[in-house]
Amino acid sequence: MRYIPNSAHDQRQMLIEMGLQSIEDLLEGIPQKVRLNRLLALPRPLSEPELLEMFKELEGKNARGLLSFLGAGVNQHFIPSVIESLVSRAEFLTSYTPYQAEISQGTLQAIFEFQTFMCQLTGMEVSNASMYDGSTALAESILMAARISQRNRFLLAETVHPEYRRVVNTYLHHQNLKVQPLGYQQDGTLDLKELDRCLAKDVGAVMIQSPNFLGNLESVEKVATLAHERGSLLIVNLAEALALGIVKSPGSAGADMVCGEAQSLGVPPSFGGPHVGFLASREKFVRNLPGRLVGQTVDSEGRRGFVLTLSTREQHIRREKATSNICTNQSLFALMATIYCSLLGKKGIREVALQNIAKTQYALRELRKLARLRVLFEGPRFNEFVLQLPQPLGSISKRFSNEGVVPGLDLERYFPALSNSLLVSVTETRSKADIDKLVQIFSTL
Amino acid sequence: MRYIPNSAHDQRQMLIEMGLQSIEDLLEGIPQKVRLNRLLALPRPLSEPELLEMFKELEGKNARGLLSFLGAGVNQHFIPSVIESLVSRAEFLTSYTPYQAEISQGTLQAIFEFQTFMCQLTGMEVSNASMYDGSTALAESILMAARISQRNRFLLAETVHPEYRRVVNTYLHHQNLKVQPLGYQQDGTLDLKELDRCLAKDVGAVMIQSPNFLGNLESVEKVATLAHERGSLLIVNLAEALALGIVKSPGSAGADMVCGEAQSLGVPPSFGGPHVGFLASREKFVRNLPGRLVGQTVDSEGRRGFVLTLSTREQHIRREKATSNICTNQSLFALMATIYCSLLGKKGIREVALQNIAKTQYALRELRKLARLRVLFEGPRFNEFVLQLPQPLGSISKRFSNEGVVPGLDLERYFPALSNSLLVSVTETRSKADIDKLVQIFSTL
Amino acid sequence: MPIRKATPHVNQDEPLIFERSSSGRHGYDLPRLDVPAANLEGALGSENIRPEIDEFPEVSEVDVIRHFTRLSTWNHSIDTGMYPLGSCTMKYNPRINERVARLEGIAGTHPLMPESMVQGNLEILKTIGDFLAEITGMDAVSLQPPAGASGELTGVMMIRALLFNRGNSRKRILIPDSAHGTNPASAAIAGYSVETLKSDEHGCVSLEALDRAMSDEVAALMLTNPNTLGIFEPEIASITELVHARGGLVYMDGANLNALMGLTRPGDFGIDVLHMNLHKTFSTPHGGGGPGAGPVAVKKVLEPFLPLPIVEVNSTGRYYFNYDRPLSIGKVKAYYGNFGTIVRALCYILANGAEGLKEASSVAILNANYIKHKLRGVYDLPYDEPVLHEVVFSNKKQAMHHITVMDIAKRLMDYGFHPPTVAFPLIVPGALMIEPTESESREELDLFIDAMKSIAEEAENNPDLLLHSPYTTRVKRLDEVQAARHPILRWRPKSSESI
Amino acid sequence: MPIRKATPHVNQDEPLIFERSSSGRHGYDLPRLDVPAANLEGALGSENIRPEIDEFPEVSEVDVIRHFTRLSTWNHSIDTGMYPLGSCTMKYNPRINERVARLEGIAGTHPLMPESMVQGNLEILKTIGDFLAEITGMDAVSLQPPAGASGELTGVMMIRALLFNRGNSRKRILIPDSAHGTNPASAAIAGYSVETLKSDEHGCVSLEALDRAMSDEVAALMLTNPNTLGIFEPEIASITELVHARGGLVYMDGANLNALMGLTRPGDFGIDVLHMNLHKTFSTPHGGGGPGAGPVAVKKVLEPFLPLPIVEVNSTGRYYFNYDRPLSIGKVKAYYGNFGTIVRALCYILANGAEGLKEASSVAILNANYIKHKLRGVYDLPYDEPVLHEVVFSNKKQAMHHITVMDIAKRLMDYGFHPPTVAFPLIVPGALMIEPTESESREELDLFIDAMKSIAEEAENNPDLLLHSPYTTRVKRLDEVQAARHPILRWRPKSSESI
Ligand SMILES: Cc1ncc(COP(=O)(O)O)c(C=O)c1O
Ligand SMILES: Cc1ncc(COP(=O)(O)O)c(C=O)c1O
Repeated sequence: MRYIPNSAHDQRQMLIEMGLQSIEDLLEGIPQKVRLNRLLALPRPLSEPELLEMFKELEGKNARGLLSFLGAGVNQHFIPSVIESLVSRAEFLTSYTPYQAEISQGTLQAIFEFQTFMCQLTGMEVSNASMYDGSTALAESILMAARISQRNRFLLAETVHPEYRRVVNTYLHHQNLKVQPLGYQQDGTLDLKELDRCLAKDVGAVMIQSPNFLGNLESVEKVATLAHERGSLLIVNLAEALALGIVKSPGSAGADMVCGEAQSLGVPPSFGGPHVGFLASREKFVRNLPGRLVGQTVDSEGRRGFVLTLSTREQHIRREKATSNICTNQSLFALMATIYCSLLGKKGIREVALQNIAKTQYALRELRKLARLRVLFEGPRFNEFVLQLPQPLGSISKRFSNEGVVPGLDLERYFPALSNSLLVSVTETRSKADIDKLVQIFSTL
Repeated sequence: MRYIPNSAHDQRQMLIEMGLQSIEDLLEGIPQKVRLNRLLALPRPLSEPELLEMFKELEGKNARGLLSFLGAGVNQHFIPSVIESLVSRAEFLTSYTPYQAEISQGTLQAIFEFQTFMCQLTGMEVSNASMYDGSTALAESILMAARISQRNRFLLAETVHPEYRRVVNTYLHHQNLKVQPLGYQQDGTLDLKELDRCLAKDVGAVMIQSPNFLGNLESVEKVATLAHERGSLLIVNLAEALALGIVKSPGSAGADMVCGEAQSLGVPPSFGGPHVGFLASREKFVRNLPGRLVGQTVDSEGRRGFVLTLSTREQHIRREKATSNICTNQSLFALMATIYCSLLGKKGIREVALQNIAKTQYALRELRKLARLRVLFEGPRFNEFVLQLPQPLGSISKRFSNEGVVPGLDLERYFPALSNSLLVSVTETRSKADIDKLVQIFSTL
Repeated sequence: MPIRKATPHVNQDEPLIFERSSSGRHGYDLPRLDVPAANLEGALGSENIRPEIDEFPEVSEVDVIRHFTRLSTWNHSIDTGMYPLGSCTMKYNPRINERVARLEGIAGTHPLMPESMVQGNLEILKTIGDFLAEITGMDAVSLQPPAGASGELTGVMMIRALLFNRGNSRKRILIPDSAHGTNPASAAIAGYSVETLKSDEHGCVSLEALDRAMSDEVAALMLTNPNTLGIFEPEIASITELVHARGGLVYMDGANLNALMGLTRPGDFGIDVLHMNLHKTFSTPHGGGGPGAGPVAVKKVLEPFLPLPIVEVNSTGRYYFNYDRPLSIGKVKAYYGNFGTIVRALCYILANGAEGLKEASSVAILNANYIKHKLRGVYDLPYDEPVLHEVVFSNKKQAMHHITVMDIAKRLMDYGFHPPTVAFPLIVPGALMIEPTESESREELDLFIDAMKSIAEEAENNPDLLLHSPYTTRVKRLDEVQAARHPILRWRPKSSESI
Repeated sequence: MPIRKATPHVNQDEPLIFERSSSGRHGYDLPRLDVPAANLEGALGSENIRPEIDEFPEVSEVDVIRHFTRLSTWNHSIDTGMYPLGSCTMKYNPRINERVARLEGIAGTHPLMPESMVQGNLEILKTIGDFLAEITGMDAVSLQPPAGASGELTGVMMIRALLFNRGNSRKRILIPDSAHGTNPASAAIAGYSVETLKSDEHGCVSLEALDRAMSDEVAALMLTNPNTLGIFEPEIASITELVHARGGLVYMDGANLNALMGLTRPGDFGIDVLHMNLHKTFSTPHGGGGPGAGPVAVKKVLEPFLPLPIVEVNSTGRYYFNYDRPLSIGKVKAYYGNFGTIVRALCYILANGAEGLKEASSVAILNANYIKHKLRGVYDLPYDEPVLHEVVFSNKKQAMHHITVMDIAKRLMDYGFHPPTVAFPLIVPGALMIEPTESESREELDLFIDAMKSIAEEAENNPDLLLHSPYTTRVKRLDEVQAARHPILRWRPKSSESI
């Protein structure tokens, strides 16, 4: 096999030095009766050209060249070329978790920078080195809140990404922690009255997403005030981290923990993963944070360096008492987000956010001109909105797919009450012509 | 501009330190009357997404997904993925010519390896660090032969790649060196009788290509014997270096210099360049070699290292007396060939050559079954052949392009005598199905 | 012995990206806005608008390229040299994997596209699922867990769901003391209490201890096979039989699957559920700590509980997601898993075929045993049993000279090697856990062996040398205690230095 | 001053790829042969078959990745740090250039495809040709020359062809003594004898000397502007006028075009023909010594002599190659030039636009003058004239302590910098030719200036230190004399060590 340096010849030489006949002699530890006495039933080994051909064929079975307005937590943004080029550096790509700091300073410093960026964006004081994705970051933040609050009821807004809510339910189901959903009011944001009603003394935390799944900004400050009045924590999740380029940081609005998905910051959709979750909090909660943390220190000559730190929180030391089971996380993709933030910088992160708003507002303006469509949930928003159609979406999907357009997400899948409704995302990657095309198709339905 | 670190702010600071008002103050050296007092007439600056879109549009104006049997010196071979990945390493990609050896050992050692590979393939004793391409390598080899032989007539087989011959003519025209063409005999190889006739005492060298442009192997040994009898040098050129995986090396067949194009060794077609020329010779001619040479040496502690050497041959020292004017060459692409040879290795280089032969022989066998086609120039060959059709190619080209097939090169362009003839290349990248498709189209013409 | 593998070389310093910032620099341009600029207050509401993020850096594209390129050169990596971290399977990451995973029509797909538009992706998921089932001898697979620990959690949750579904609610999970920390942590998150099973004198599960512990309160045994000492559990068949006989299930941590491919299958020795680490056994790159992928494979009995959705194919060859699975534990991650990683792993399996995978495991075993053979006597072998793909030594001999495993690890850096895993498994005091994988050549192994021997000599003759190592790295030994005592976890502008 | 820019770090050793070979290893597989294996003797003739190439290495894919990755880490590069080689314009190579040049439908095209199938490529060629004409103020462009020297040769051949066509056959070319070596070498290959023009005391072309030399035997003046001292020829207008008045042409070596973009145009100051180095001014990567691209731009009078073919567009917007140009000098390279390099350069021009190119030249000039300002007095300035994008110091002050430019260059490596060009231009004894380009930040320039100052101090106070530098590179100072005396130009197997 071309990936294995030691040829049959090398192997023989090694065996001779070991006084053995064959590799079989080394397998005596595996009891005969559980040995596999046939070859695995797999296709014959493929050469590189065959592999390439096969995957191009698979690629060909996906639709190509679409104009898509899908967002819903996997957001289409420009990805600068330098990211791909830098994360392909073997020293980043093919290294392990930086356990041995002196020969892993590259990864360590980059994670320290990631932690800093996440703090800056969220308005938090500490951030970990990444979580699997926005959904598990949310679930872990609740487990963290449970540890901090020692309470076992949690209020979860229904306007949080439905995939995230499902993951939360899975995690909490087995922990004897109760998750109670909170509905939304007519403007598509959390029903504050319901929140008020439900916020009893046993509520460990309130979880909202802003911008929420329907595209609307939540009233974070109001929710924070209410939650804090009852001794509950506020967790704000983001499925569209780029909003933080222009939207007030959850930290400054009173959140105690901020978690979410940073895919928007330079990571391709990749059919839903790998992406990169983050979890940030107030400093006082740091010993309850799950996941890896990189800290600054000095070497024996006083030079600055970075190491993995506070690892007594982690499973390899605390085992079942750890703050989480997470070990391998999403380091390389955290690096992508770090490069993205570095490159866009102070002006760029704001400008790209502003362009999202401008494109979305333009689309809204044009779509509102079409009498048969209704924009649901008017209110402050970033780059997504819900469009209600007079007819079932099934009846028009053909028309769109003929034009190579995916107009948005059919919300019925997640919100049965919202029938005939599309969640439409209009990011900076959509040109005026793209938007006009969408509007034009709608206008002829 | 995003490629320029110093912002307006930085520039101001620097100017202040220099006691200046503006950059204008530094332009006083350019006389006012030759200053450009308008902006250049160029399109407005484009962002990265716009650039990508524009080049994808340009790409879209080229035909895609073709099944092509074009070779003719730009050969379609499999290119292992590791090549792209390794030559994208910034340390190879963005370094200059290795003038400062101590911080350029990577490039230097790689070139030393390239030189070695070229010697091994060609059967020569020394090779330079690369030439622009196969055509200029041939032209330079003749200038080299002129220096060595001090003669001024050169015999150039007509079966040498016509683009190369044109380049040779351009170079030699201005040097008062005469190039005399030698025709080919019925089997598509050099007319040995004509060679015999023309090989006078003033002939500095005979130049042949093998495999030649028509796909045939030349009788290198016979030509060598004849040339050497008359005190002339033999230069063998290759436009298909992969043939050397199986074909007797020109060195062992008596060539004095071997030059050519190594594009086949891991370099994409790229519309004709960049590719990578090479020029190798007997050791005794080394001081007449053009181009860079890397040599082995030791450092002050006795460790092995590599440096540019014998540079008194070169223009930066010898100026108009240099062996060549070449300075920047094709280093990165020589590296690609080096990686290719390393990866394919002893077995692989032979196997890929054998597959070329097998595919070509299969195609020939199938095509010969079609009564209306004629294979011209039967004889030993590697992966190309000439096919004669009963009708003009213009009349059938539509049929092929409708099927997305480029059946080969219309030879009339280069050999007016060979009308209705196609030069067909069948490499290891063509599957049986590809070949069958070609045959099938021919069969229905 | 002289150091024959590495020589120090000049290397660029580099501050934090924030420290590189200079007013007015920028690194990226957007296309001109082709629609009217929005009325920001109208769109967002003035109370929702934040000011510019002052601490964000201002740098050019050049600065960014230089910054991260320089940082990268401070890392050891598989592509630069052997990385024998035990339990981590640091094998070669083939470049073709990277290439196919980046094909635009694959990497660019949105997870919520209509199924008809992503048939290629669904076929990828189905195909690798089937392959992994065959390799492990299991019946069904979920590709959703994004890493090994997530796979563990998923598997244990499924066990719990099955047992609940059967009406019993066992409360404990047995885990050998040699297990990886994620095992107990995952069990705990899944709502179980953990009972530690002491390994026997051979480092393996003791059937007797298991017999004693295996009450009807025990939901499952969670073991690693080969275990973290590299030893294949000799009694595995009896172990799984016993657990099953008492109404429990057996979870296998498949982190060490690189020892088994084509040689034996967990499904054939009684395992009910296991996870794999595609970022170990199946060659996807570690990326400095992820992403990974931790698919879970199960026997029929657990299939109804697999996470949502699973991919199926209908009689017309059409692939679809099946969400109609009422017993499913739900979702453990949004969408379908770390798809990009899964694509790479599929490419690896296809490149290898049955022959290649078997060769990989065989040579991994050979390489580990070669090291064991050569270092026997030089380092202490706390459990001198037949091992497969990794071997655990200890610093017992060196400890007499007050040399810790950390000292040995740091000194190895000077010799050009990444150190082995140290201080794990916990049952070995001063563990040096060495997993060379099949990706190392004889020459690299010999250099490693020489380095280890040389360090053993140094420990005896010049222990001080080790205490202050490494000497050739750009930072010297880093102070981990200070980092934990006074945590500095983010950069702050000079004016506001605190945490 | 302490070294603030670089710290040594452990780095992997690596033998030659041939020394890594081990029997039976392989690094690549081909698809299974799907046609019958050929009868080799029948196809080739037995006399044409060679045996296996015994000395070719046998290595695995892993070996190859490790080998070249390790080698790469031994190089300094633009992406790791400042590379102030004078005359080389080592500017940042944008990543987007690499990406577009690799688009499969561009990189995969064959040069002999029917024109109708490569309209995109032809449009690329036409577009950049037009842009380069505008930037230089010339009338027509050939993109064929693959490097600067080839561009020179092409240009001089065209001059010769024009003059022959006019019936006169002037025999000489005038070249200032400050010119790059390729200038005389190219002129010689084009069949001219070279007459060296001595620079005046300001380092520039002396109008008087030119007047004396400019006979009717002189075909052309070949000058570099700004010249290799970084000085814009103050009398350029009079120079070109004088040459023209005497029936000669003026060739400009455009290697230093990075000083001029958007500020002044060769076509506007009387140049008849010039080449550009796309691998300098237009940001295409040097690749350790190429590939480059050396397009030639000409005034109308020379247009008929441009190499074959040129790209034109007809009234329907269709692009085509025009080969019907009887006065053309022919071809200087197969096909159309280094197309991949040309694509990158086009991407660079489009990214910059007029504003960006002007800013690039302006900041390149600022950066060079900043260095000049800061090092004035520290190093000798042999020609203290206004300079544009580069500045030439000499070691005159340091030579008093027996310090050569080579010693200064080598010592700079310890400070983390690639040295400037040394010993060129020849008119400056002990030249240190510094071209920072616009890609360097103020911080990097300051570090460089500090390093240069520090070395000047060392030269005075501790000259021995410099003589044995560098100290921090993986090999110490290499013996160039031995390399040339006993040339070893290729690897040989142990048994047959000779050349
Ligand atoms: C034995 C063992 N189990 C589980 C894990 C956890 O896997 P992951 O890091 O992918 O979550 C690891 C990896 O570190 C391991 O070595
Ligand atoms: C002034 C000058 N002219 C000509 C050249 C030759 O260019 P190239 O190396 O591209 O052939 C160079 C580059 O080294 C140069 O600096």
